[in-house]
Amino acid sequence: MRHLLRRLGFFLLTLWAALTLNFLIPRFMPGSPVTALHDRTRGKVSAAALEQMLTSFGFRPHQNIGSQYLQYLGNMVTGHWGLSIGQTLGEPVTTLIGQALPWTLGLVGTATVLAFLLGTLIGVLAGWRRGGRLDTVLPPVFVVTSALPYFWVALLLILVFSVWTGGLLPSDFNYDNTIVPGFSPGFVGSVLQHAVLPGATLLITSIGGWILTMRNNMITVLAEDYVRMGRAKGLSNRRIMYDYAARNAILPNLSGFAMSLGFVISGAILVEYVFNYPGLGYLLYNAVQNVDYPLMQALFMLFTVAVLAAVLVCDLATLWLDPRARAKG
Amino acid sequence: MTAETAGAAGTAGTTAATGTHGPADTAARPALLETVGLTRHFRVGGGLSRRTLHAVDDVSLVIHDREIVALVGESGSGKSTLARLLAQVYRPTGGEIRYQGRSLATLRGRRAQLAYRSDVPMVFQDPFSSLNPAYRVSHGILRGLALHRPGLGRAERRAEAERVVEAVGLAPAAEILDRYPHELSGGQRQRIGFAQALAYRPRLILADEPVSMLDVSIRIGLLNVMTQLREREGVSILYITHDIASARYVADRLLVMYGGHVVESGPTEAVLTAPRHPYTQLLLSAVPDPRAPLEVDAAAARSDPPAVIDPAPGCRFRARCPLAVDACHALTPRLRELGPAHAAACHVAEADAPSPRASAAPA
Amino acid sequence: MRRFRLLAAVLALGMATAACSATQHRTGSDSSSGTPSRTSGAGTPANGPHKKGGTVTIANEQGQTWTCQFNPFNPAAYLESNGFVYEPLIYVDSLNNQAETPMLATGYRWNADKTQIVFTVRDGVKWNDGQPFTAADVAFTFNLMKRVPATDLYALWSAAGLKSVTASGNQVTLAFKQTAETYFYAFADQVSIVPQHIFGSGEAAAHPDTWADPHPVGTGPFKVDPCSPNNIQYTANSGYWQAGKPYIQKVEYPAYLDNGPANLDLAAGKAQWGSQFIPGIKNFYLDKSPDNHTWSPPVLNVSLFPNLDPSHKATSNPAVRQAIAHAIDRSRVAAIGEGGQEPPGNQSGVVLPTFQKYYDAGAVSAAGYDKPDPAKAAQLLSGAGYSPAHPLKLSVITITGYTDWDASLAVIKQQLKPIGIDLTVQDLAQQTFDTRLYTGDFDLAYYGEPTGGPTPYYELREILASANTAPLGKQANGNYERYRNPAVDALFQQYATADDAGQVAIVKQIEAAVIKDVPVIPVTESVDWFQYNTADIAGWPTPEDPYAQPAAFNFPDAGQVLLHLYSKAAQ
Amino acid sequence: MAMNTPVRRPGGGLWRALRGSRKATAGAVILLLFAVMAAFPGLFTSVRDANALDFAPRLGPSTRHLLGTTALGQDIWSQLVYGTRQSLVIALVAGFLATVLSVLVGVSAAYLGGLLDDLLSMLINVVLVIPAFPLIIILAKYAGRGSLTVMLTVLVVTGWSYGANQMRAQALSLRNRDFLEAARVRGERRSYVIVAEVLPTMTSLIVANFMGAALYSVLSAAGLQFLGLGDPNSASWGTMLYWAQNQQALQTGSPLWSLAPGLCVALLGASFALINHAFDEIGNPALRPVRRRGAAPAAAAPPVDSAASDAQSEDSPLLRVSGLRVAYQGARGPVEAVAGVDLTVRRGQFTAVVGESGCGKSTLLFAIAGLLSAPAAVTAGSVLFRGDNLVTMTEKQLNALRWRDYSVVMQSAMNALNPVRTIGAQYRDAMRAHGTFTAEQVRARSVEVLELVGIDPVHLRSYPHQLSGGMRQRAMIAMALLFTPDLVIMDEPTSALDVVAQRSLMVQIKELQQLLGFAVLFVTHDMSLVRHFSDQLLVMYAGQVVEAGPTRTVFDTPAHPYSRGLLEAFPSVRGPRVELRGITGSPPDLARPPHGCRFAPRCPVVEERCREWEPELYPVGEVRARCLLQAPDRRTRPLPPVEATS
Repeated sequence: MRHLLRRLGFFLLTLWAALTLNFLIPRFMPGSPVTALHDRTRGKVSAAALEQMLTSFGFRPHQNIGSQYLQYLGNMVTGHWGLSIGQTLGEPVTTLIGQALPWTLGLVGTATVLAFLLGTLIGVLAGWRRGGRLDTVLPPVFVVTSALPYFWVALLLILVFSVWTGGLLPSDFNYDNTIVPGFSPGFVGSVLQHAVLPGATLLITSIGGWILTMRNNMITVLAEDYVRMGRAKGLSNRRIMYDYAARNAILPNLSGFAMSLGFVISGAILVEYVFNYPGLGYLLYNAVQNVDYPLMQALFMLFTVAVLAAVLVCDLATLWLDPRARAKG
Repeated sequence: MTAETAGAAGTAGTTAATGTHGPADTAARPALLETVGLTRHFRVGGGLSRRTLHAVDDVSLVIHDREIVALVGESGSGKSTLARLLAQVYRPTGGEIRYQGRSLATLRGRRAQLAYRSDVPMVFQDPFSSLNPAYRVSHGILRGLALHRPGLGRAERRAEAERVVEAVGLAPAAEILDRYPHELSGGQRQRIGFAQALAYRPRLILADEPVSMLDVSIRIGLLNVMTQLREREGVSILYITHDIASARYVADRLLVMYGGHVVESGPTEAVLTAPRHPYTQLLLSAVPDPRAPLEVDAAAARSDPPAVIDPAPGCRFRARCPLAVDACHALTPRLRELGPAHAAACHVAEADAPSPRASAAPA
Repeated sequence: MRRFRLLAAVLALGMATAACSATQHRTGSDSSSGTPSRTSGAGTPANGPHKKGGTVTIANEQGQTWTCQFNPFNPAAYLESNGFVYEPLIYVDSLNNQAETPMLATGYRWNADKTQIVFTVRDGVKWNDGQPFTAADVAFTFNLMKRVPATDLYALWSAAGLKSVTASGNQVTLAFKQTAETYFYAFADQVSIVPQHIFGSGEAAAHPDTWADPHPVGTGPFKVDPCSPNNIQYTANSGYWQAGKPYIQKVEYPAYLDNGPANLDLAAGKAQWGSQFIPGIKNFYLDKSPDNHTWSPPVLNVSLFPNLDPSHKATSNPAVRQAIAHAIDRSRVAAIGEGGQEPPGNQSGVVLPTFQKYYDAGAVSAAGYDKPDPAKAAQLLSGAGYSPAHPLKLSVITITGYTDWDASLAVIKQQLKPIGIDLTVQDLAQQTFDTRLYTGDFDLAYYGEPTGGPTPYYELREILASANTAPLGKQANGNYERYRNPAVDALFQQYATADDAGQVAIVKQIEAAVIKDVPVIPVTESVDWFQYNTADIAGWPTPEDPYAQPAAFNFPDAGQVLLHLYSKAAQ
Repeated sequence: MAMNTPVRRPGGGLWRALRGSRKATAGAVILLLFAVMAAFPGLFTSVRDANALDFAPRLGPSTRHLLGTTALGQDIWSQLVYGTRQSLVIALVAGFLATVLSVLVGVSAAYLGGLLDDLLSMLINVVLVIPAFPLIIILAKYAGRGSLTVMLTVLVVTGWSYGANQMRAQALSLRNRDFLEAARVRGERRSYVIVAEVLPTMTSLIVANFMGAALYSVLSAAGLQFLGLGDPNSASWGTMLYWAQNQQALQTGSPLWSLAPGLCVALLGASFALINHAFDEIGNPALRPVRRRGAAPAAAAPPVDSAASDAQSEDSPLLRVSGLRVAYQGARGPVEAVAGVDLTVRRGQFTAVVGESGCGKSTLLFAIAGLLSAPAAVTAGSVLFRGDNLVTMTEKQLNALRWRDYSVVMQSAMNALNPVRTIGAQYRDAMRAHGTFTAEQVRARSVEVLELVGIDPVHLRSYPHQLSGGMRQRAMIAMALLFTPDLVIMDEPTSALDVVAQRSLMVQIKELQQLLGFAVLFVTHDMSLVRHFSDQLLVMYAGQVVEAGPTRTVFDTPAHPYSRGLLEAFPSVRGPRVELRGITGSPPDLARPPHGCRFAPRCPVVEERCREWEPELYPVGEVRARCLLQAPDRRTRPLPPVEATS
């Protein structure tokens, strides 16, 4: 219980730190949304009108910074994330995020979970068959793939599977614009088709880490007495591999999985950027480019909360899987 | 290096309940180091926990010049904590340590600290982790010399290092000094541990289970090194061990610890031939002595020694004690002198001879 | 921003910001009600009316998905509604001597001192929800801007001096505090008329500036049906007031996050109307099909702005500026920096060929600016005490993300080096750049005005009039180089009252000052990006028939283009 | 058995290990190449200013332009060459600074402890959790782009926390290492302990961390520049990518413009990753690739002894091991840990195998139980269990026998019990592996065996960590008795316990054995422990049995100098205090066993021929001893007395 409280305290503190950082960064940097918007309207609209407009869209730069901060914290917590004041002026931030979230969740979420599951499985097998073909070939290969830049893999895939094949696989956007969204086979097919290359990019760059760490954990665990004990008991290989070795080997990876979500988000920004995939990463990129404070802040908070939530879930998973952790809790 | 001058600063006529009894001729010698009511508690659990582990509780002991005192007990009895208190790794929660009559609490300044540390070095249990793997074997010895004998030049330090390495029975010294720890066997490393301590020209070496992780064939060699150090270098040794047989082999006096308390103390032979405390008796019966008969009280042996957390008054051994009486549950027994320089903390134990001083301890 | 500099290079031949009080000259300005002096007619007269049918797909990268907001008062959303759904009173063609096309007003009449204008509102126009359009809607629109200043994007009630707007019958009267002819373009062309029955009640009335307006009700040729983040589909307004129009029945406006895919769609003919930069356009687009065409008319200068303040010793020295102007090979900058897709500028400051009749070729060549002259540049510079051995160190600020400017500056840097100028390029974030440009914190700035006008006068005035400058540290408004020349200021004053020929003469006099003083160094000209495909769609604006600004992001011009387009297949 | 020494010595050993690693070599070669390129770009291209627009735009690859030219007319190859410097500088400087910060924060937190540790580790965790890349983008965007300093700062500020966490963990594990305590007891200052004692032992982690931070910096910086958040006029790979992307290099037929700098980033990243990985493997040798020589151990069919044929006779022993040899495939050739062992265990017999660490006793035991795993394998000999040769059996055949017919009790129950399963579940696993039992049957039997060893059956639902050491050990013994096997193999089951608990457990084992009648094969390093319990004693030295016989006889009249030495190494609590000698020297390195008698170098009664002749096991009355002094021709001569002192 105390352990859980401690964790909760940590989450709140981290969240607060992230939120504060988030509040301070744009405010202490040069430039203002007014000039950004001025450029966007090609100078047609007067600066005064723009400032007035931004005010009606909830932008109050002249307010006391302290009260801005308090109000900001309150708004963040209560879900009043405001209206976009960037390129998408006036659109509620929640709507923008709502539009982008499913795509990121679908693409990045699936790719991440798939990479974790697949990577863990391959890692388990590689570690189990120590010295086997899998074990000798995989590590160096995946050491290299896990160091590849996301965007470069993306570019390579685009070149090979899209440019050279004359557009066999789409390299842009989330689905074909000519299709009206709905649960039609054409639409679903198009969505899947558009997800192939970005998904593959994420998978290629992130799976290596899981394979390597899982293999290493397996090797460490396999040297443990209880695995030998499992053999001595005459348990089937499958049972030893999963219930005795993998079950223990996966424990250290859980927190890594949570942390890696942060990296996945980063990767997602680049991947979404390259593939023009209208997800959260792209949204953040745009928000940053357009000095869209409310959007930027909401997204940044969301990312932090996502990582924290993942950490929490992994904490719980660890509690569930590891009785020793339970004892500490 | 020799201990002729030991008596100079000693406090004659100590009133410690644990009498002194050297190997024959040391009856009234002054204490080199003594503790009075030494206590160390640890907070356990998380930040808000108020639970306290009583690792060392109210321990008073005396070590004389050129004396080997063995501190015997099971794991968790507090013997290692006691060693670390004496080595000034931990600060005591209560009580005091007097070295040559002077309380350590009054040591001020780095110089005085260093002086004590050079007089009372420590040898650690695990030979595999007590040498820094990043350095050659000579590192610790030379550092110690530089710290504690600043007068020595570079070459003199090296020569002295070779001397102490030879003194613990390692040869060729020059070559050994240039090796890395992983190139030495466990026994060799442990000898290096003693050599390090010896380099300071110590008065008292705190040896914390120095042989327990060594193979049987090598142990005796180390024990012999300890006795030789006493003979040739004139140092005292506090030998901490769970192995009563080895304690008997080297020690002049024996202290038995249980649950943070010293439960029995006295000259080694006296304690072993007539153990007063039931715990000492249990311990003795469990010793895997190839020549000893097989007998053990399975019931007492089966339960484990307790972690002494927030103890209530009463004898800490009572749960395992075959002789426990009502008083054991209410009153914490204190050390009573039950024979010449032989004391035990037990309500049931009886003296082998009436002693006028025995009444000093509450029954 | 990986987009090729688009946003600032956009043609916007409208009225300048509110602070600008230039008068707008327009032939036939005193025409009587109902009879506009010059109309381009509906469509190309030669072609006559066409049958309905066909779809046009626009490829214009926005860098975002659609928000499906169509509020004409929201600058982030109005490109997608103005012209398509909402219409102005009078359309003014900036590319064709300000030719006027009556839209919701059939005509107008100024009073003598031009402080009051009366519009005659067109009869028989219906909002696309079936409600009739009336003069009251017009008056409501203007009065809304008074009530909610955030909707008064052109500062009509504040800067232009609008006093009152009243409707009576089919007449709407706008009364001003002072002469308001220069604002005609703003209130007649740029302001879209909104329906009172929508904007007069509920959320729209409470927050007309921020209301999303997801289903815009306008008088225009198209309705939004439907809109998704990925695509806006416009369908023809069957009840449109111009009988038989629009010919095109459907417009697809997909969201593109990047030039690349939009360009791919254009090259493949999947999209017919492009409005963005295509790198290597010849190979990538024009050569792909004989039906692919491009016409990107230049309208504004991209210039080096030297800091003329005496505190900047080098750049305030005319010899240094002249040396730079002589040293730069503008054709090469245009060819490499802009990939040959923007024409080179010239030292006169007149954009060619758009404003050819104002250009004083003789003066330019007499001063030796007709071709690069590094020798003369080196000589001028050594006169000022600099040489390749003792180079003048200058920095130039530019906006990061505008890679064409970066490339142009790379060329310029290379060209200045041999004459003894060591140029450092500083890429700044847009906002940082703006601040430093406005307050004069730079040696040199590479920049193009975002707005100009239908004659060179507007841009020159913006850049050169001392009214538009400010001391260092204060925000200047167009005259960022801090040029002060009373003679030139006087010329700007005279322009408003001069006749056509006189105006040409005045512009040429200003040119002379620019050539002599070199307050700015025009390098290239920015253009209105436009690509079009004629496989099925015809009726596009062309150099021969520039009936509207051709890029899809111009309003209300986009509406004009859509009214001209037709499908060949449907005929 | 072997002591864990996770802390590695840096210096020569590290260097050697690195050179031996193919990954490290590959990484270092790439890195070196880039370093040369960064230092001397002129060696690789004749173009002086790579950003100069000197050539025709968009040329294809040719001998003049290896990779063609950009849309602006720059030579791509030259840009690549000149871009190396910035990427490398970013990687090295940011990597270095981040590592310094990691070490500073991580080690201070761990070593100084207390409130400072709480605060610092909180800081580490907060920074760790905040998504770095979005933060970098925001920071880079607003902190003024283009500046290398800003980029470096941003990378360092976001890049240190991961390393700091690792440093802290490592330093925490070091914190209570004896050599640090030794330094403190020596009187060293804290700063000295941290700098001179802690840091050197963390060298490989620090270097690995640097590589990781450098990798992170390279990738992040390239990503930022690719997004246009760098200086577009700088010469760097990321900037090239940015330009290429802007000019749609992929789509407009100059993919090399985009792919080549990306490949360089990938290569540089890979070089750091490879070296990092190599350091991982050095820190944890188990992770290194193993090469399987020949077939798997189970499949290898060593020559079956002729002894196997007479196995089926009526009073055949329960277990008969003949000529068993086990070798470990080491880096420098095989090491024979068991060098030809014969032993026989009869039904119900208690056989003890004693020897010092490294004598091969545990290996022997695992070889008998069929539990060897790579790199150890049986190379010769047979293990006949009730007449069947375990050595040649497949895993499947073995599984049929395991636990039902013979079970194993290991040294430390803490390690041998699966920490994430309850005791009951582990019992169930064992039972269900050998038949179908109902939940009730499983439970009933589990309760039965637990009660047998005197543990409350409620503990079936306990996890191993919830039991005390003695209870765990008993629970494991109980598990070994689930099927009442014929043979229980015990590997030092009491050595982790205190003397008192040790003694009582021995008593209990003996009681159970007498009650249930199973045979015990008991391995221990503590000879004195088995004195009263075992029927038969085998003394092992350097992979061989040096003496074997009835326990009592061996104790009373040891026939081998080593056995005698061992016995004399135990001081007694009774009888006169005599000075003991022990055995001098240390056991031989099994990779290079001594010529002749393996005990000769330590033997107090060694003779010249002992160094030439390898002794066999010679019968000496009831016992057999591997000593030339006991060879038949010397039988008449008694073992010379060891010089006794005082």
